[in-house]
Amino acid sequence: MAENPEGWQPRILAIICNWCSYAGADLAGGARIQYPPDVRAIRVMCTGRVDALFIMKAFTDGADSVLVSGCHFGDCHYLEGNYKAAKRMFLVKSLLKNIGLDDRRLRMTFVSASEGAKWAKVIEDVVNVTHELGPSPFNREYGELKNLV
Amino acid sequence: MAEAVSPTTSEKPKAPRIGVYVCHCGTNIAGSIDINAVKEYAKTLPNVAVVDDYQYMCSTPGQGKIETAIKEQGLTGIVVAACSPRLHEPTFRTATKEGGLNPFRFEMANIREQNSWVHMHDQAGATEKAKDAVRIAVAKATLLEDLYPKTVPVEHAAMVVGAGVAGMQAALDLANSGIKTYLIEKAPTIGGRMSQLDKTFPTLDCSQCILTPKMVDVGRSENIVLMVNAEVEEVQGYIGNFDVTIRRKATGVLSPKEAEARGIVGGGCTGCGDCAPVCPVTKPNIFEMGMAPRKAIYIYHPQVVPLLYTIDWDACVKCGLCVEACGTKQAIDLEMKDELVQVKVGTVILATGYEVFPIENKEEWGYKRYENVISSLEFERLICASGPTGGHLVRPSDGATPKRIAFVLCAGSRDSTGVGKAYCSRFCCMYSLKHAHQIMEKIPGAVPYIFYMDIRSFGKAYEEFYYRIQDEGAKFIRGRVSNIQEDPDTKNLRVYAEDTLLGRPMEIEVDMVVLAAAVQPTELTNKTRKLFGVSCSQDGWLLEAHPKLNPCGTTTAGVFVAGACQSPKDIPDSVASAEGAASAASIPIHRGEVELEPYYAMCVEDKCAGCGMCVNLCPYSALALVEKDGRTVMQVTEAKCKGCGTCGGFCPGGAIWMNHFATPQIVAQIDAFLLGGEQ
Amino acid sequence: MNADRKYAFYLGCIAPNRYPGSEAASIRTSKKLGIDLVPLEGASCCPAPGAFGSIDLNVWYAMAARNIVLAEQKGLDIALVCNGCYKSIYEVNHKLKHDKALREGVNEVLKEIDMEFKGTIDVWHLGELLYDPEIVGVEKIRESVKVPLKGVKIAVHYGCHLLKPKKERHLGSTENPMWVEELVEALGAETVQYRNKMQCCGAGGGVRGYDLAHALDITNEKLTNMVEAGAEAVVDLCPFCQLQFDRGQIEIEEKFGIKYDMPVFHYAELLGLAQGMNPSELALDLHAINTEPFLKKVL
Amino acid sequence: MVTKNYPDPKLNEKLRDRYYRRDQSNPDFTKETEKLAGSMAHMCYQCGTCTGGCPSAPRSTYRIREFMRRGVLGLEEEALTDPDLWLCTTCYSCTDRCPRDLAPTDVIMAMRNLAFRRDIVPVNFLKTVQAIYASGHGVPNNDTNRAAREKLGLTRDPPTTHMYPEYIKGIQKILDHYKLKENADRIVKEREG
Repeated sequence: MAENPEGWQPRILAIICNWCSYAGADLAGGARIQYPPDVRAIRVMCTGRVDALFIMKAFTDGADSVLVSGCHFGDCHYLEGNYKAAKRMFLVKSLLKNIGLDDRRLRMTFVSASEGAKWAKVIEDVVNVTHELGPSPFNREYGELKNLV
Repeated sequence: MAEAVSPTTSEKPKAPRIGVYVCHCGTNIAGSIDINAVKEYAKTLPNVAVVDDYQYMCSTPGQGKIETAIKEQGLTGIVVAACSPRLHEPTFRTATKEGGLNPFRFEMANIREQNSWVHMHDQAGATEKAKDAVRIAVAKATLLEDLYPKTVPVEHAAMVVGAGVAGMQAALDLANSGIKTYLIEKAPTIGGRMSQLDKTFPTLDCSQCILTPKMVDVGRSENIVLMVNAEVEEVQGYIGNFDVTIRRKATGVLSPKEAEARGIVGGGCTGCGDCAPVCPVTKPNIFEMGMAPRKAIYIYHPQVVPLLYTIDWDACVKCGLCVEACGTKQAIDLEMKDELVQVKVGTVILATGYEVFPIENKEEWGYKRYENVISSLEFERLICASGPTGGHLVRPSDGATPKRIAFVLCAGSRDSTGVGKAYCSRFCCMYSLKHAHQIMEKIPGAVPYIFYMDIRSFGKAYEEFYYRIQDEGAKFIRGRVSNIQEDPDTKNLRVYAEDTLLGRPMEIEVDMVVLAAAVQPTELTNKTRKLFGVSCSQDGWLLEAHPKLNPCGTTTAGVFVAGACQSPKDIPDSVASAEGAASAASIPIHRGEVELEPYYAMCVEDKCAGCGMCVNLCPYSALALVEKDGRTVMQVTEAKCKGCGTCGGFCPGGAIWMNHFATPQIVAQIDAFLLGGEQ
Repeated sequence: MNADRKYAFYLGCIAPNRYPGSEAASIRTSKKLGIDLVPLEGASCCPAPGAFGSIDLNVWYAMAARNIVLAEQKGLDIALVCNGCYKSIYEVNHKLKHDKALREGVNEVLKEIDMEFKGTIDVWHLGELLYDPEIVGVEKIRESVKVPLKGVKIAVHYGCHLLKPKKERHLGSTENPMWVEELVEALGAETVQYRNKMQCCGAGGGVRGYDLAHALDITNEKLTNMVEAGAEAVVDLCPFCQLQFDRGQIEIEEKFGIKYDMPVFHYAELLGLAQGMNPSELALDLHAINTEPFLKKVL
Repeated sequence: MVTKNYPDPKLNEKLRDRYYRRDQSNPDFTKETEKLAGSMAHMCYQCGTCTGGCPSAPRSTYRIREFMRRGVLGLEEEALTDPDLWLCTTCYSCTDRCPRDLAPTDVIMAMRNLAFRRDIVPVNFLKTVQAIYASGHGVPNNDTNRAAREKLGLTRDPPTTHMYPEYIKGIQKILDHYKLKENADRIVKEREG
């Protein structure tokens, strides 16, 4: 694992669905399950709302990782939003590869409203993977391409 | 990117002035976040006009701060950094509205459930995260616009799925409050599990005696449309406007009304039972847990409601003998086909109940391997006067009356091996005490051995009932049964456990073993719940909206849960939760209309290329292509759109504006987080 | 018949050094069924899980790993005939494959004898291979029988480490398995069910060495149940259980004054008899309990 | 420990203080046992299923549930000095049936490991170590068996460390790495002089 630059704190964006993953995250709070504070969450009604451009904008803004989390298949409050989102993630993952970003920086998971513990585990995994990958090339302070963006 | 303004906004937006309010929530937030640091930081954010904090923002004085600030400072948006929006968004929207500002110009920053509570030992990290959360919320609040909730009419009808004691109670309450209620039951009769019980604890009422009056009321109530042998096939729509398709399975037997509709005067099944004796095919009656026979044309038991015979098509050989026996009533139609019925209802209550866990999966107790090991529900039928043995408890192996009976509690419950169920099934302790009483009462000299870990006698008069049964002579052994061995000749059973209070292993030879098996949702529950968009908790039971604040509701507006389908419940709790669900379900109906959050999509027509990609993305078919002054553009039927945003997240031209979650608002949040707010 | 399946035959201690008949029978009967058991040079005690697991688990892992590496060096899966060895060899092989830290710890020790555990082979009990239809299967065994063992009732003793703990094994039920009964019935013999069939023989965990009377009392309970069910012989899959039942009956007579005369066979020995091997080729004379009366009934 | 030191030693023993006090509990014992056993022994809810199916319990004072209880309470002394610790035949019935998905058998094995570190071990275990150190086999070959093997057409010695003694060096290295032989010899000498 390459040594990460001093002072770098991973900046991870999570876009999570209101009915399942946001509720699961709240449950982890209620249960006081501790996990690292490196993730900032934005709430949408359904992962179907997540436009591929939101993720590309996040990465070009210097996000080190992006997590999209919604309901398990079959549980979506709007029936199919999570299926559509999952399909889009494959598209975005290939885009990331093309612009030289390790596609492990983008992750989609499925966490239900009753899976508080799983949410904490997902956050830990994402933070660990981000530490492993180090700062994103577009990271404003530490990325190699910071002057390009 | 689309302009930062929705297509319908006419006047130029005023210069943004945002009020930021940071809540201490006692020590819940202040305990691990530096409130002042967040406040000072908020003051440095663009467009922020007012920053304040308070011990409990959700309290009246807290809300008062928002109202006065809006009036005095002319604020255009409010941000409250406190708990989860799922908890107090409605509270602060009302406060915003009281202040004279449109309630949707409000955004919450979740710095409790998703911050202070989960980063208790990292104040620096938590405070940093809180600052970011406020900055993100302010960025969105700056771009929020006036929105007006859609009011939708509510159909003056309700549906209850499942007609056990909970479903029946809910349907009766709804019907008695003047609401037309469709009661859907998959079995040929209503009554569910309760009709299979002999006595009920702690009062030892006969179950059928206290249930039959309710069953008759359901049968007679004009406001209840009872459909047995029926399953939910498909569900469209949303609160107030559920279009439900019911599959009424062909039973081969016409009710008097159905016969009349076919012009058969005075015909239809009267439950006389002439058909059954002539029927040549016999099958096990699952109501009697397979311990009694019934013909291919059958009723479960004499008190069925509706009193109609049913044909088991897998068994029926279509010999027609029953048709002749039926004679002039002409109630039997062997070519009857399933029927799909369309029904429109305002709210739905799921009361799909429970079934017994397949306890043979726990091999160590030998269920289905040893003849004299039976399940608790089988015991109920054997001890029941209307049961297969007329209430005489007999050993399946030789029909003898058992004298020494072992009751194995926690059979499959409180089991985290992945084979059984991790949860406590709640009412097995109490019915095992009842079973012990019943055998001591009915069989002179009978000795019940109750193998338990804890006797959970939690309800009203439950502990006193436990006291009474112990006093009557039941033997209690504090030890979970390790395994059971059968004596091949006598078919007696040796039960091995440790009396942990005595500290000695025990081998007790008994004539019969009753397994107080765990319970689980019925087989059909998973399919039905998905049709209504209701998710289940990790233990497989239906997930309530909130275990304490909204136990009868679900996250799907207009769909409620009652009875054991939400989690194991005894009869008192099932009936109470049914009454709760019925009252909750009747509110929208009585109000006649319901407000829906105005998160619907809108088409930015001058950007729309009319490609139609979004149309088939919508699961509610709320989008359509229309001709508008020479161009094909997309059009949204607002009533159908539920605001999921799947179309908004895809439109290649950025021509779809999602109210309250518009693309500029979300991008502003992303930029606020990653670029410190500058665009 | 596909080409013979080759396995490194791990012998353990009691099979080769007390019941060589089971070793010889295993090799000869498997050959007829398309399994080629080749010697595993330099193998040692597995080491006995009860003895070594109780003293120092690290040594248990290292010693078992050493035996596994011998087979890895030959590039052959291991086949063995003893439940005790199965726990040591199969379980350590399984654990080292899935636990990186443990593997590195063991390899640290094995480096001293220039060995390294790579996790390239699998470990099988011969009974498991004989029952698996893709490898042999009950039908093929039945076809290979020349002398059906008619007219005797045999009680099957499964032993513990082959099937238990269920969480770390893959051979199905541990409460009421019937697959070894099928293997025995394929030889033409009749099997009997007896009370508490899945109980331990009493020898494991070093108890035979620590408190012989205690171990024998457990064995005695099983023998009583078997006699009550009308069994005329015991079949096992583990030479250590065999020792406990066979020599155990002599010790039970000395200590408790109860005489059984219940002959005890490893399944391989019975299979050998059924395939026509002569009793002298199975060294049945080494058995503590005379097997002659049993042989008169079946041969 | 509260000692009464009455002049009469018999009374001292008869009236010995039997309160459980925190100072008898060694939390490290609990942690170490769980680590070695690889099972969350603290999750035991004392239901007795293990003892109920234990083959040794009905014929001795050995109670696996009580050892689990001692593990949870950290009662190291009571657990490791109890001779019953060595009556478990490791048949794993308890592990198979434990509703909390624990492995009481592995907890016993872990406790035995800890006992051995304090020289508490039955002598037969040590004899096995010595036999293996010498020949690589816990049950080595003997002449009657060699003769029988020859009659069967097998080699007089099995193709194990008996026929290839050069492998015994490797075994000895492993045992010496953990000083097992050294400890075994020392304890046997102390016991049998």
